[in-house]
Amino acid sequence: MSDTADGITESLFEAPPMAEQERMVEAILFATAEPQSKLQIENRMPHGSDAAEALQHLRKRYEGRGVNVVRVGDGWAIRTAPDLGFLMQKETKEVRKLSRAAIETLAIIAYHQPVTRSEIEEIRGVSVSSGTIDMLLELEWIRLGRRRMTPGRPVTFIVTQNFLDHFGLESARDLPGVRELRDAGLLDNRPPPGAHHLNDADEEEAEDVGAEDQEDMFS
Amino acid sequence: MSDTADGITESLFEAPPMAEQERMVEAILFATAEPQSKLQIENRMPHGSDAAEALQHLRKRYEGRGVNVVRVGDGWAIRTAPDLGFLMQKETKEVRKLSRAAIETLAIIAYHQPVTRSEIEEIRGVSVSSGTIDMLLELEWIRLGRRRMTPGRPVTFIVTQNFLDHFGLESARDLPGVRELRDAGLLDNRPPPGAHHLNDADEEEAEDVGAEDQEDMFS
Amino acid sequence: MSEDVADDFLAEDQTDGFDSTAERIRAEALVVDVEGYEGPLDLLLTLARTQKVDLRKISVLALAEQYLKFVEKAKRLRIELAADYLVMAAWLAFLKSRLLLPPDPSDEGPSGAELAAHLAFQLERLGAMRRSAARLMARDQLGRDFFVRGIPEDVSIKRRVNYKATILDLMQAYARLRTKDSFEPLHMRERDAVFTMEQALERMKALLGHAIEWGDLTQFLPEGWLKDPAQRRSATASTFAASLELVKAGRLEIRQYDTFAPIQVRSKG
Repeated sequence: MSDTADGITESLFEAPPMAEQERMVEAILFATAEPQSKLQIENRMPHGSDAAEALQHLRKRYEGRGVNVVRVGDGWAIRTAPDLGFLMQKETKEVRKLSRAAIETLAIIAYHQPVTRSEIEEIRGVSVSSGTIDMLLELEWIRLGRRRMTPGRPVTFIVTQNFLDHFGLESARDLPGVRELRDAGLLDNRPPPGAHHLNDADEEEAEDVGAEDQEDMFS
Repeated sequence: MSDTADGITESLFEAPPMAEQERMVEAILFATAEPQSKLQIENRMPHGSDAAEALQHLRKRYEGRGVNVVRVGDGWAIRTAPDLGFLMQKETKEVRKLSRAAIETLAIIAYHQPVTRSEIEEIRGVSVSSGTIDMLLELEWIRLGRRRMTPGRPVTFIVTQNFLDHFGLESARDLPGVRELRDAGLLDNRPPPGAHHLNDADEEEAEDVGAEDQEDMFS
Repeated sequence: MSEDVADDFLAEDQTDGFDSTAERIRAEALVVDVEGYEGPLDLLLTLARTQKVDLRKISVLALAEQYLKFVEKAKRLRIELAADYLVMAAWLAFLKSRLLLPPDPSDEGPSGAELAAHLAFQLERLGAMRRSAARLMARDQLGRDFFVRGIPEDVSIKRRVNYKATILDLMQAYARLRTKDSFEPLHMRERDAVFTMEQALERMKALLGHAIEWGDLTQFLPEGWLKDPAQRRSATASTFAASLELVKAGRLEIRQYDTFAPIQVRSKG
């Protein structure tokens, strides 16, 4: 306190030299938590100081430097030079496996599209969290299809071109059927005799429907 | 994001020019309140950069300015020039008033580090309250050093980077008058003759028991 | 007390400490502080200063006498001295006798001169640390004289998660589902007969306000779910479960007078 008082008293007689004023503005802009207006800066400086001029000098001094003196609203602040923004970011890449719920939901959508949420739940036998759907939407692997023309007009989900690209498919119809999966040894559980036949038929029907709609979608 | 990736890929072949590296160090130091080690800085810069050299250039550039590049232990930071403190009344933090015991204990740790509690007590001639030690630990001005390899393996205390930062010291070697004190033998750990010796042995024995108990507890 | 540790740095009033740390320091200070001295060494250092000589040329003998006088005076004034002061007094009395009497050749251990030299060293060291502490505290301090960046731009850590899924994962997932299907086929129609717990809870919550009197649980069953036995079963089960849930939440009371007697509920509070 007394320091400032002294400073002010002294400076009643003479403002500090411009180089000194520039130093002051530099320190103020560095240490304050918010951008400072010309007036705010001047109020901190010894009497008779010219913050505007000091700011101009300082601004010039920092031109092309790693940080710049910039206008923020009606205040001034020191900020990282725009081209060095990348230094302030650290990117961590993480490869994560898709959760079982997500991959199953995705598989159902791929095989049965367009498919409503309650149909997905029907097939999975458990409810599907909206988090799972949101994630697949965010990944841009699924998107909304046409509304189903049934009571409540539920939304349907379909797979996207991104999905096809990611999984290296020309179209969703290229996905192998259950019988092919079994032949390829991808089905570890052997269903009871007789049961699977019916199933396959069901599925093929479903696929057919899907395929038709799909042609609509991608054409 | 892709900027970074590109930057890194490019720089595998060539580090950016020194002027550019200096800008980067400038941006990094301006952006953070905590001192950054050479390694921390280098890790954020493109591959092949020489933070140490860039730091030297930068330090010189800011000599006599409103903010300075300062060395704090093994870190680097930008701080306002001490003569401009009077401009920062609003930023001034109420410093906790320290008791005389705390100040003396802190000084003894700084000048004699690594130092054990019983050595501090030997110097001050009174026991050191654990409250005093706790407070200095809380302020993060001191921390535990390595255990002394004497009977009882007592813990030692050393000062932290925060301590250096707070008092504007590059290292503990820059403590005021440290050389004179050393030359005068006042930083020696001079064992008391005879009578005291017996005392110390007692103490060490007592401490020993404590240490054993502790080992028991943690094993 | 003429100390060169600037008194500015002393906490004049330690009662403004709010935490246990300050409390503890205060408690200990009561024992240690004798008329403002922090222990016998501190007292000795102050007494030594009255000799107005370089600490290295101090007369330890004179100092010992001064200290013993101080202790005697304190005793006369019935000031209760902490044990350290008395221990120091005893030791100084011993030192005094060693310094005054001719050395006894049969006596082992350090000589009076050695002991005196060490005491002088201790005093000099303590004095030096006092001065150093004052010089340290007189330095420019962070947050008072110099300052850190006011608007730090923190490094933002962007975590990019790449989800890994192969066509194989996809096919296996589907295969798993279809296989499960073949074991436990589920059909839309069967699901029609399920009145879920969530539905029941929703319904019960809506009706809660009306259940002022004890009423049969069955009256809470949804309309249109009573004819088909499967539907009725499901609705009853979920409504009962929902009721228990509400009882647990303290919003409902439930009772049954006898085995298989009607279950009655009423809202609580």
